Amino acid sequence: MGHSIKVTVNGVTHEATVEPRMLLVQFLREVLLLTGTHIGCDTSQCGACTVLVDGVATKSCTMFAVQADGKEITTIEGLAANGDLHPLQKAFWEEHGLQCGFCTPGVIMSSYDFLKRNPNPTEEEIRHALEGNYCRCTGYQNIVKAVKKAAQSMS
Amino acid sequence: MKIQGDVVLPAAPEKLWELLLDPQIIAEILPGCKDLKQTGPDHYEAVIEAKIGPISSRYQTRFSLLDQKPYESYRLHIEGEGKGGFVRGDAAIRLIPENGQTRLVYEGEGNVGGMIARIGQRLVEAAAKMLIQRGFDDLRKKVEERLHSKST
Amino acid sequence: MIPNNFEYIRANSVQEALQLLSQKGDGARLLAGGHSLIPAMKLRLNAPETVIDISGIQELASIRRDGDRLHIGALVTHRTVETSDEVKSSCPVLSEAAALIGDPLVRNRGTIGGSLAHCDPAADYPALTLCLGAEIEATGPSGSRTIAADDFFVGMFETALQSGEMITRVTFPVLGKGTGAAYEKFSHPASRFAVVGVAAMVTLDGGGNCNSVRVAITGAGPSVFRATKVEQALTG
Amino acid sequence: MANYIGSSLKRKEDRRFITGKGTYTDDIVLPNMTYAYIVRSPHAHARIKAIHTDKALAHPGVVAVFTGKDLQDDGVNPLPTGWQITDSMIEPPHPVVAVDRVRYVGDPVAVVVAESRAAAKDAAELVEVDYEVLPAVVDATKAIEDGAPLVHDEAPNNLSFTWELGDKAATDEALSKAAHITRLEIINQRLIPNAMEPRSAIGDYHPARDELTLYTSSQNPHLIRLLMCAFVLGIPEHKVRVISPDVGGGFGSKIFHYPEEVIVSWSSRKLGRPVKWTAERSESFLTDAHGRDHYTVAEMGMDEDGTILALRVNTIANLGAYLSTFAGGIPTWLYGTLLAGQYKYPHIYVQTKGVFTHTTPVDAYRGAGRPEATFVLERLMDTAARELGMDPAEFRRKNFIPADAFPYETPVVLTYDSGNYEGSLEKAMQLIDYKKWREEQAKARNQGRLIGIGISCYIEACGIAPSKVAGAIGVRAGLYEGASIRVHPTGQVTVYTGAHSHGQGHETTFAQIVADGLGISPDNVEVVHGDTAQIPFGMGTYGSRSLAVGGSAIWRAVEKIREKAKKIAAHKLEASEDDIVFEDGKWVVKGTDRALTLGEIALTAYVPHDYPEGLEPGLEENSFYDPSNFTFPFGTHISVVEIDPETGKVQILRYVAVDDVGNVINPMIVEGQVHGGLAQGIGQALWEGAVYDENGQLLTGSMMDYAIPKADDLPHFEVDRTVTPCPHNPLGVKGAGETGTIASTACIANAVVDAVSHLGIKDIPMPLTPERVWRAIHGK
Repeated sequence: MGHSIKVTVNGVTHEATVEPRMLLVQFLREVLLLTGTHIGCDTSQCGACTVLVDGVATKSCTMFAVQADGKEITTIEGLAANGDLHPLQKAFWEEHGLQCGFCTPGVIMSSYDFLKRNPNPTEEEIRHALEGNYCRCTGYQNIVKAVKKAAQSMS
Repeated sequence: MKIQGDVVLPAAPEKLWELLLDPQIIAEILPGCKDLKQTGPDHYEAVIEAKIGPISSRYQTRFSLLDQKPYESYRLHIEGEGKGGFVRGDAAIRLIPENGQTRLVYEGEGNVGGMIARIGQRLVEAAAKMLIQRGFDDLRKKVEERLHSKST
Repeated sequence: MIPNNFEYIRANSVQEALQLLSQKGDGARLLAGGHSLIPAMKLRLNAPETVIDISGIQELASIRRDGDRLHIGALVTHRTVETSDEVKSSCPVLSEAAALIGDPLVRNRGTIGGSLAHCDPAADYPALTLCLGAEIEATGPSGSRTIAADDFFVGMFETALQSGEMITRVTFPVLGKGTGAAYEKFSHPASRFAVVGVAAMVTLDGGGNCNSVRVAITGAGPSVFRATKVEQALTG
Repeated sequence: MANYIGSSLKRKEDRRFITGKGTYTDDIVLPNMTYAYIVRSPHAHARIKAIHTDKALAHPGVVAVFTGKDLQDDGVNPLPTGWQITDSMIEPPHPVVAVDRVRYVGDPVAVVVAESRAAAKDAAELVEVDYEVLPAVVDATKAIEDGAPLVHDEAPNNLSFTWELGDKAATDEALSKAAHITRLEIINQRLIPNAMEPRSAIGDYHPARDELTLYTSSQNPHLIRLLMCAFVLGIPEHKVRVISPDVGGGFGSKIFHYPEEVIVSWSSRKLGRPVKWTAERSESFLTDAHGRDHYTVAEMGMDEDGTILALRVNTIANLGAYLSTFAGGIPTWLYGTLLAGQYKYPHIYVQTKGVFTHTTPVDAYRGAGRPEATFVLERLMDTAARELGMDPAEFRRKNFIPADAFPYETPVVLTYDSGNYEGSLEKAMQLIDYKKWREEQAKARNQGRLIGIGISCYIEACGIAPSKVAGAIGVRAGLYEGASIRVHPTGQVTVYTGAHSHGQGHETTFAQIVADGLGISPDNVEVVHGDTAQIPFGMGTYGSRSLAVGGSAIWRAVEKIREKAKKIAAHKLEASEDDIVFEDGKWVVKGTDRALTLGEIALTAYVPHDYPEGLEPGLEENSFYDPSNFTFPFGTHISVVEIDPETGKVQILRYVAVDDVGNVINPMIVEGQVHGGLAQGIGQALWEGAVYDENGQLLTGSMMDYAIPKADDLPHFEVDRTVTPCPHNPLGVKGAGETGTIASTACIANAVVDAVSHLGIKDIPMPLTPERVWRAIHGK
C-alpha cells in the first residue's frame, strides 16, 4: 500500500513511505513536522497551504504526497536563507501585512511565485494575484502594501 | 427542492400501468440502480450509485409505490442514505390520456442532505433534474421496446 | 480532508495510461491537475479504487502551432495558456480566458484536458472550445480520433469521451485577419465559477459584414451550449 | 527616552508568524496522541432510534467509540449558557453529544477515537445511526407560529425569551403624534464567521497527577476552564490547565464553550491518552456559532422639521438550536441599548424575541448586536432623510447629541462617556469631498449611470464592562480583567494578561504600555497570554475589551510596580519618597540628576542587602481592573459606489472611515483592525449570507458557496481618526476591534440604495448581490 518517495523540502532530501491518500500538506505537517503550512479549508479554496513545488505556487492540499516524489518543495520555513528574512517576510512585518498569522505563510508563498513573474506589479495586479489566498483579518490592504514594498526592495 | 415535469409515453394508461409498477423496469430506469429487492408489496430496496461528474455516491435506498389508483395515479416515495448524506423524494404521479398516448405528470419534493447538499449547492438542482429527465427518457425507451416486442 | 484509500499508479506515457485504464476499468480515474478530482476525494464524495496519475506525461504538455492550427497538449496548465506567447499571438482570447479560471493557484496546476474532460457546467474552457470550433483529440485503445467541439459536450459533466479514452490534445484555429473573439464572464463571488460566461467569435468580410458568428454560453445550463439564435441574428 | 505609546511599532509577535513558527493548536503533537472524529447529524431534526458502533469499533486503529449516552451515564452535564436575559428565559439542556434527539445538521452524535486521523475518519463512516426524521423549522419568524415543529419540548412556540427595553407607552404616543414615520422591514442575514484557523482542541490527561491540560483555539481560556470544570465535567478547576496558544482569528466564534472541548477532555480522562480534534472547514461551517440573523420591523417618527421624536423596534432573533454561551445577550443588551446611536431623541422602545430553530446556534460575531443596531438605525436615518427631502448628512447633524452634552444618558440605559459626533462627520465629509460626489451623482444620473453615496454614523459600547452592570443585565460572569507584571532581577519584564490575542497584537501593544510605564524598551517586555496556569485570571478577548479593560489592568499593575520602585529608589538614593519622581523612564530625585533605572531597582528588590525596612523583596504585582463604564467609540464612514445597471454589480469607488477610539497606543495596529472590520462588514453588505433550505440543510456549507471577500473584491480603504479620549480609564482608550464591522455594512447598503433611490427603490435586502440589485432596478 505504501509508496516510497524522495522529496527535497527546503533543500533537505527526505525519504519516506506514504499512503497514496496522504496529501502533500499532511506530509509536510505530520511527517516532517513543518507546521508553518496550514490547512484552512477542505475545498481547495483558501490557499493557506500554499507551498512552492518546483518553484510553482501550489495548494499543497490539492496534491498527493506521492506526487511530490522527486520534486523540490519550498515552504515558509525555507524562505529565510541563513536566518536572513526574505524581503517578502520583512515587508509583511513592516507593513503589518498579517494579524492572526494563519493565512500568512500561504500568502507569502503565493506572492513569492507572483513576484518572480511580475517583479513590478500594480496594486490591481497584486489583488488579482492573491485571489486564491483568503485572509479574514487584514482586509488585504496591508498585504497589498507589503507585496508592493517587497517588489520594490527586490528590484 | 420542487420537482415537477411531464413526459409523453407512447401508450394508453391502461397499457402503461403494469409497466410502471414492474420492478424490473423500475430497476432499469432508476439511474445507477443495483440489487433491486422486493421487501413487500410495492416496497423495494436497492443500491443506487449516483455519479455526477466529480461526485460519486452510493445510496442504500428504499422506495415505495403508494396510493395506487390504477390507470390514474400513484405516489412514489424514495429514501436513501449514503456516505455523502441522504436523499429523500416524494412525488405524485398522474397519468393523463392523450390521443391514445399518456402524458405522465410528476410533481413533488426532493431533498438532499449532508455533504452533497452543503458542497454541491451549485449543482444539486440541475443534477436532480438531469437524472429525472434521464429516468423518464429511459422509461419511454423501455415502453417502446416492450410494446414493440409484444406486438411482434 | 482525508480521502478514502486507493491504489496509485503513475503513468509515464499515453500508452501506459491507456493500458492501465482498460485494465482497471470503471473504478479508475485519471489524475491530471487534480483540482476537480482531489477536492471531491477529500470530501469523500468520490472514492476511485485506482488513481492513474498522468500529470507527468511530457508528450502531452506542449503547445505547438502548425499553420493555422494551434495544438495544445491535454496537460498544458491554465497558467501556461495564460502566459504563452504562442497562444497570445495565435489565439489571444484563449490566454485572456485562461487568466479568468479559478484563481492563480488553481491555474498553476489545472490543465486544459482535465477541464474539458470534467465538463463542469460552469467551467470556462468548454465555452471557448465550443465557440472557437476547436477539435478534441481523444485517444483510446484503438487509436486516436478527433471530436468536434460541437459534438463533444454532451451534458452535465458528460462528454463524448468513451470509457477507456483520454483527451490527448485540443486544436484551436489560429484567429486570422478579420476574426475576433472575446470571453466575458460573470463570476460567482465564492467559487469563481461562471454564473454565466459568454464566448463569442466574429469574422467580418471585406465589407465589414459578419460572415460568421459563433457564440457559446457556459454556466447557464446543464452544459455549455451555442446561442444559435444570437448567432443567426448577428450574421450578415 | 522613546515614547512608545502612540507609535506604530512593528509587531513583536510577527517574527514567528512570518517564518512559519507560530504554534496553533493543531500544530501541537503530544506523545501517544489519539485523534477524535465526530459523527454528526445529517438531519436538522430527528429522533435517534439506535446507534450501532460495533463495526466502527472493530476497525483497525480504533481506540474507542463514544455516544451521547456514554457521556451522560458518566455524569457529563449539558453545556451551560452564560447570559440570562429574563427571569423566565427558557434554557433547555444542550447535551455535549446528542442523546435521543438531534436538533441541527452538525449536532454531534458519536465520537470515534483512533490512532490516526485517517483511521478515525474511516471508522466514523461505519457508525450507523437509525434516525426517525422529524419536521424542522429554520426561519425564526415561522418558528414562533402556532403549530411549528418544536425544537425543545420545554419551549412553547420555540420562544426562549421576550425581552424589552424602553418606555413603550411614551414611544407609542410620540409616534402617534409624529408628522412623519419612516418604517423599514429589515432582514439582517445570518453570517458564518470563518476564522481562517478551523477550531481545534487537545485533551491531555495525566492519570498519575490527576491533571488535565486542554489546548483549545479559544479567545477565552479562563472562562472555558470555569464553565467546563464547574458546570459540565464537575472536576476541580485547579487540576485543569487551559492553554490557548496561537489562535488564527476568532471574530467572536472562538469565545464560546464548545462541545468538542468537553469531548477531548472527557475522552482523554477516559483513555489516559491525549485526544486531538481539529475541525475540517465543512465542519466549521456547521458548528462554529453563526452570527446576526434578525428579522426586524423598525419605525422612526419625526416632527415637521426633521427632529426625531421616537423609535420603535421589534426584532425576532434566531438563536439556533441551543443557547450558545453568550447567545441571549447579543440580540438584546448588546443591540437594544445601542439604538440611540449618535442621536438625541427622547423615546425608544425595543422588543426582542429570542427564538429556537433547527439551525446552528447563533452567538456573537464581530460587533455582536451593535452592527445590527447600527444597521437598523442608519438605514432608517438615510430613508427618513430621503422621505423628508433632506440631505442625509444634514438630517444626522440636526439630530446629533452635541459635543457638550457628555456624559450623556440615553433612553436605553447607557451613559455615553465622551464624543464629538459632528467632528467625525465633518472630517469624513471633507476627506471624501462629499459635495463634489453629490454633484457627480447628479451628473451621472443624467447619463444613466448609477452612483450612490452612503453615510453611516455609528456608536459602539465596548470594552465590556463593569461587572456590576454585567450582573444586573444577567451576565453570569464578571467582566473585569486580570494582569500581572513580573519584573525580573535584570529589569526585564514579563506581563501576564487575561486578555487573549488571536491576531490583535497584544504582545506589542501591551509591551508598549509597559515599556513607557517602566522606562524600558518593548524588546525587554514579554507578554504572556492564553495560559490559565501562568495568568492569575482572565475574562478573555471579545467586545473590543482587551486594551480598555486588559490594558488598564496592566497599567494599574504598572502603577503598583512604580509605587514599590519609588520606595526602593528613595531608599537607595537616600531621598524622601515624596522627592522621587518617575521621569524620562527613570526614578529621579526631583531637581537632581540622581536617578535609578528599573534594572537597578529590580536588582535591589531581588538582592535586598541594602533595602527599605519592612518592604517585601521582589518586584511583582497583580491587578484586577473592573471598569466603571463601557467605552463608546464612534465615527462616521462614507462610501461611494457605482452600480452597473446592466448587471447589478456594485463597485466601491471610495471608502472613507473616520473613527474615534480615544487615545491610540499603536496606530498601525488600530488601522489594521479597522481594515479587517471593514472587510467583514462590507462582506455582509455585498456577498456573505448563510442559506438553509426549508429542511435545515445548510446550502452555503463551504467556501465554494459562502463568499468570503477576496483581495480583488475590496477597495483601498481611506482610514483616519479623531481623538476624544475615554475619560474613565487610565489610558484614555476605547475599543477598536469592531468599529469597522459596525459601521460599514450600513454604509455600503445606504450607498447602494442611494444609487437607485431615484428609481423609487426604498430598500434592497442583503447581501446586495448583482442579482438582487439588478432585480430591484428592473422591477423583477
